[in-house]
Amino acid sequence: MMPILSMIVLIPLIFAALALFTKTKEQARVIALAGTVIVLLLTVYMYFNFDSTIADNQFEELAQWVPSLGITYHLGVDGIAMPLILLNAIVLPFLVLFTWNDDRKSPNKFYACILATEGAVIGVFTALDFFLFYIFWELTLVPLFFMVSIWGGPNKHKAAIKFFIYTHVASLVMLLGIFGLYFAAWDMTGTPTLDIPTLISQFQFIESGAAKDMIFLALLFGFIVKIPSFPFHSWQPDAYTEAPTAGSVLFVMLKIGGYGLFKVMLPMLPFTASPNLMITIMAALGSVSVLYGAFLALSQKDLKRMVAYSSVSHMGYVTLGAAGLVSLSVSGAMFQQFSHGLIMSVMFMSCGIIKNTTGTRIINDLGGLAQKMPKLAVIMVMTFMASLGLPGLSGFIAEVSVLAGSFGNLPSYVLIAVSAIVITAAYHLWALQRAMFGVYNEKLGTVVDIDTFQTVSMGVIAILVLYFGLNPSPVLDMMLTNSDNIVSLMAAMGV
Amino acid sequence: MIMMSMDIEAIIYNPLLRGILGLCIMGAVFGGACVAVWFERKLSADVQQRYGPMRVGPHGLLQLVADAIKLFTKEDIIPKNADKLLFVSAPILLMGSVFLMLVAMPFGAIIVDGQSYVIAATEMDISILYIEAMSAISIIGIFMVAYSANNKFSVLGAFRNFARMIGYEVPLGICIVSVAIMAGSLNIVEIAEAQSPLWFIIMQPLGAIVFFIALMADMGRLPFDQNESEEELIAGWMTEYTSMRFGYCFFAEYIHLILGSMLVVLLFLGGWNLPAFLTDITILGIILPTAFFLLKVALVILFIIMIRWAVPRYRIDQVVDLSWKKLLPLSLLNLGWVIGLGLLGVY
Amino acid sequence: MDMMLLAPEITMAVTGLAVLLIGLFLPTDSKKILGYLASLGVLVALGLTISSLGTEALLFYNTVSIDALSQFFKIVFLVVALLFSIAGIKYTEGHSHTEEFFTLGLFGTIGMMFVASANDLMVLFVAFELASLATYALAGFEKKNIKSLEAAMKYFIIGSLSAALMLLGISYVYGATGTTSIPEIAANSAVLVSSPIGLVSVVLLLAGFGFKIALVPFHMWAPDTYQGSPSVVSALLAAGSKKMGIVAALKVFVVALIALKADWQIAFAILAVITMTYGNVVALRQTSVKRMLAYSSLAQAGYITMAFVVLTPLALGGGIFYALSHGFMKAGAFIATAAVTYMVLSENKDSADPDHIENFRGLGKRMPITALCMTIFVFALAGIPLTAGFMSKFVLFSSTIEAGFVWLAVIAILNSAISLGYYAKIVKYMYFLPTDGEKISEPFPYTIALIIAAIGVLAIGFWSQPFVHWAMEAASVLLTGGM
Amino acid sequence: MSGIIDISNIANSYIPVAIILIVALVMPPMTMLIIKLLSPRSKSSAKYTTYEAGSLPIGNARIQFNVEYYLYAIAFVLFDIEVLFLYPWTTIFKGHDITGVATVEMLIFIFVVLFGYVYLIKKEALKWMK
Amino acid sequence: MIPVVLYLAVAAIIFSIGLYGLMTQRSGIRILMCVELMLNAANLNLVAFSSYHDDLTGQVFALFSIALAACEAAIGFAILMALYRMKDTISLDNINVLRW
Repeated sequence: MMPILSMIVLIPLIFAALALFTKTKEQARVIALAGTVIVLLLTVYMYFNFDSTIADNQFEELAQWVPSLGITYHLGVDGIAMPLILLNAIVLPFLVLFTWNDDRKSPNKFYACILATEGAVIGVFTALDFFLFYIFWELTLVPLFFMVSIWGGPNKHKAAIKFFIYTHVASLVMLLGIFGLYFAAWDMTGTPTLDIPTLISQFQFIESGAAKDMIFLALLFGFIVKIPSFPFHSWQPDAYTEAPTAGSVLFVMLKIGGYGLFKVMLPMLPFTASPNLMITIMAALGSVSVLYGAFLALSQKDLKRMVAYSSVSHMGYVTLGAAGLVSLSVSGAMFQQFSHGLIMSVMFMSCGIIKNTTGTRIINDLGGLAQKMPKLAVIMVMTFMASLGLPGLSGFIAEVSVLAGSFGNLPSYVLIAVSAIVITAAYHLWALQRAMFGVYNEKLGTVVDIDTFQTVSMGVIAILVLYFGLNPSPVLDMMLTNSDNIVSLMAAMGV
Repeated sequence: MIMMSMDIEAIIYNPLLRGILGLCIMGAVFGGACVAVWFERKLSADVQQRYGPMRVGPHGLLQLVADAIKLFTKEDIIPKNADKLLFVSAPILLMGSVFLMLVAMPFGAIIVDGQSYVIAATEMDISILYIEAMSAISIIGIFMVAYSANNKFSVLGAFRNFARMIGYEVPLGICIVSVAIMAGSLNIVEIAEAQSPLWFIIMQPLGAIVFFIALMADMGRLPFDQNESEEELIAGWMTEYTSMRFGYCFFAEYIHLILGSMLVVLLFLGGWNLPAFLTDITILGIILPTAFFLLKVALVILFIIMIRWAVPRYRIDQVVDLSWKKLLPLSLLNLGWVIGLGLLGVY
Repeated sequence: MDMMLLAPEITMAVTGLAVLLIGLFLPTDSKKILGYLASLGVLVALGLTISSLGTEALLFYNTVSIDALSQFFKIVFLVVALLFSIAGIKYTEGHSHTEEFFTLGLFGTIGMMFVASANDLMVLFVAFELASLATYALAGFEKKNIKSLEAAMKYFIIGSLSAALMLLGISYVYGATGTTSIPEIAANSAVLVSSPIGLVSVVLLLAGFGFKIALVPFHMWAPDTYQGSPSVVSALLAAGSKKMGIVAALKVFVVALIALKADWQIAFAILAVITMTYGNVVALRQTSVKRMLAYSSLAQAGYITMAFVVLTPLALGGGIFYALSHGFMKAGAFIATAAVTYMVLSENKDSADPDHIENFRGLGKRMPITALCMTIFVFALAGIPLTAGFMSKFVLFSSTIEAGFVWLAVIAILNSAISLGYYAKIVKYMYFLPTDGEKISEPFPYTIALIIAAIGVLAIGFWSQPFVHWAMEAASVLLTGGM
Repeated sequence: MSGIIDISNIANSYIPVAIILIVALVMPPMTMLIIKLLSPRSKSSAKYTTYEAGSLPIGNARIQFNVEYYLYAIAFVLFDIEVLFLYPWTTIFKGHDITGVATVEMLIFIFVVLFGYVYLIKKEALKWMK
Repeated sequence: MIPVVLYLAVAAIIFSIGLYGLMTQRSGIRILMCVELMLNAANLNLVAFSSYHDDLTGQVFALFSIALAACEAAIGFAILMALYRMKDTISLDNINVLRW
């Protein structure tokens, strides 16, 4: 059997190295497209061979690496990781297509960054060894940092540094948590191991309750900053806004925080000394993020910044859903990640196009773009609707499952989140109305509609938003399997 | 018989008595230095076909007394630019250096019943090292003299002294090492006694020559007296000294000469060793070794004085060249020769 | 006594003397061969050391011990010496004192190697001084460059002070225990514990080794010396000489004076924290790359010092392993600055600050291989995964947590986060800032040295199992009290 | 042998040294005191100036001399120290159980020092005027 | 027999003098001398302990450290000479191209 997981991790990295050595834009983009398409094909193959009825890790690969420290090369995917890999694999070829005709400095590095990010992110999703997990986790930082600091907007350096320090500190704290877990387990069993499933299963045997809580909180902090959730979100609007369009899309693909929440945190949650406190923390952070992000989005003048804050708001549902601890809410939260990835990538692409054609992203300076750019307008309206949760589009399913599922356990927090729905609808519609409709602002000069490459790439993703809104089961099934598994574990522990 | 040797040992090993013996030796050496001065003047005169000192006493023998009186009654002048403390203490250091050398130096031996008792203030296991070390102190004394006087001639002389010293010290040390290897000891008495069948000058002639030349430089004898070459530097490092202060510097040089000659005798010329049949007779055993030893020392001194008039003075750079480029390799060669002989089992 | 076990040292000595002698009879323009000869000698010595791995022996009346620890560090030193001599080929090009450069480097390495295998304080001290003396002279190798001379002078003064302090400390240890043999001191250390002389000697030895390792507050010389010395020499100093201080301190404190643990453990903890924090914070605002690397070297020494605090097998192994990786990373980084200096000086002979960070502008375009290797080194120093730096930090920091010194680990981890600030600055200058400089051909020996170091950094980072295992074995030698 | 201090004891063998040292230290100052009493005294400023062959002294003699032989000085220190290592070895050259090893080691040592000597010669460090 | 404490006291005093000189003197030569003083104080300690323990190790150690001190002085002096040729001074106050 071929090592398919290693391939989907390594192929983007190898193609990234290849892209670095190209001289022209043409060569670089062909390599990038080839790399992403190969990954997409492999992922699709993997998807069809994936058994969505079991919650176990599949396609496992295991090799010893540093036995004296218990480090292994262990890869595998389960129902939590599979949709996210699929998301990445689908979006990235279209992202390359989207940037097909752009002119920018050093395109070889640009495409190398895209490919490296893809490899690193998929690496995080497939790693079943904490060492490997951490390496890929850190590796995602590097290309994104370059993405912002080379091709970013006017405040790129500040944004890049802010992003780097925030997330790096968070990942170091996470590393502390990993160490704690690692040595606690080493002390108990006498053999070192960094294997994620093994360590998670040994977490419950740690005797000291305080140690358990410390480990849990350290890991939680690392993931929460990455999601990002209030109050650690402040790197995110800057980085999203300053990054180039492709960079923003890559940030949206960076679902590793939420993934960690489901993969690592939830199985450990029932064994902490005070699970209820942890749930409360997560729920509070999630619901406040939803509301707070929505309010801030409402007050933004910059279209891209508004989208960035809306992302904070939407990712709040992930944290909240994870805290809901019902199969419905957990799987809803997982689905929210998936759907959010699709929706947001199109939204950021739209922002990028508007900026490129009109030269501004300030909402008040725009107006009536729909007349000049009808194709863009159609796609934009559709994704904005998906984002605000219109039934029939993928965002609706995710948010409804989260809210409905969590209500039983966390009614007050859900009420906070629900109150945000109105605001969400308000800023989406208001922005759409001011930017796209109404009288055309003549100061913008002549604008042309999106070209074929952009239409195809944005259109396909938008259609996927619609498809998964109508028929979520291709991914929701495997999510449900896993969330059932998690929740049954909770139930067994009486949480 | 046992009682007697016990008594002798009791006397010999009493440190206080030894100290007194040392003081006697000190006096004797002082006297010897005086004689050496007179000797040198007369001999130099002979070489140059003059009479030398003749007026005071028979053949000028009392000239020494006259000189001593003169030194004692001259005014003691300390130049106003001088560093007074150093100026005053430098002669003390010089005298200290030669006297401390003298402490460990054997002045012969008394042989009773085949048992030899060395005439020396003290005996040490490492006396040769000690003597060399004490001898080196005098360099500092000389520099103190020159530096404190604040006179350009003095300082120049002292610097030349340094330059010379750093040349000859190394070959000198290597020659001593060669001798010590052959004797298997660093005790000068044992080294002297190890030469009882064969003098080391026969075993290592090269070493003896190198040692002798280096020693000449050590003592500042012509042709190596660049530090006080009268023609250019007045009196060299001693220029500003008067009265008995000058006398001490002067005496230090002559005592150094005597002690150096003794070293030559002890290390290479067989010391006080005599054939056993001579020393078996008690009275001869008491007198002969010491007498024989002192005679050899006198001959060496004579030889050194004669050289003075046979060889012109080297320039300072020539001295340095000589010691680094000729004496040092030769001394190493000698060391190799000694090691080779030892490995072949010759001694 | 099997002299074959000393074959690496003998090879080094013979090579050193041969280089010196041959160099004397060669005209200046054909002295290039000396560098190749020296590199060959080091390579042979390295091969001999690797081939003798796993043997254990006591030589010279138990004063020299060959064991896992000594062989580990010998290989560290030989690797650094190899990089030094390869890079030196280019550095000494056209220099009339080529033979001194290599001979001093080789002799310094012999000193370091004997420190690694010392089983007696006498051998340790003599070898320590041999290495120090050679490096004093190397630091002042550019006799016409006031910076180099100043570096040498400062290094010399502080180095001699440290030697004096160390010797006094050793004399007290000897006085109390009546022996200078390291295992015997450990056996007799009850005397030291019960008398104030133990504390005095710990303080003196701590200061003595602290100067060499450049722990704050004994670090004053390090930035100046690393900045002023020729970069290739800085590589030897930071990567070799500093490790020598560490292995000496390991032998003296962890083996000989383990009974006084209570006295020095907390001191090391404080020194480690101050050193890493000071080094990283001050490095942030440096404009000279060499000085920045010097401060980063302080910080790294601070990390390694944590091993003395934790004292578990894992931590000591981590510290030793860190020493290996740091050898590759720091030597590589300094050689990269040497290449940049060469570039700057070949364009403008009178450049006052060839190591200024402005000269790194656009290095990615001007010297792509150098820039790439430098990137690998600084990322490794910062602890980016898959490099030697990450792996060693991983082992060391994790062992710190394991032993319960969570506060120490947290400080260290925060520090390594800070350090990213200045490492990233170098990368930024190399790749993201525009330059009008031309692409130049990269000097071959520097490139070879850089590539070797980079491969080392990546290999240790990726294929760490044998190295970690080996470092653990070396650490176990320490904990069983030598032989 | 009660009451007798054994001079073969290291510490006691230095007692005569101490006695002579005291005498050597005391003698010159004492004689200088005597001379103070005996010798004439006449004050004149010219007498206390430094002697420079009759002319007025120029400047200070304690200036920094341009020493040509500082290289010799360094070489001397090192070679002299080398001899220092030969001394202890002399006593074990014959009839000691480590003679063989010691001789080989010392020959290596001398050989290495010879290297230094060749180096000095070749570098023209032993040339007075360059 | 002179008690070993006296030797230690003398050594400590000499060492302190050397240390003090090293801190306060600015002339390169004097600093060299102070370093020698400190090393020799340590040697004195070693020899005193050697005699106290009736063990030769200390003396041998002192021998080695004397040799090393000589080498150190040689190198220090060489560096100082080179500095003197560049700057015409041996005062270390004037050597401040590299900032502390």
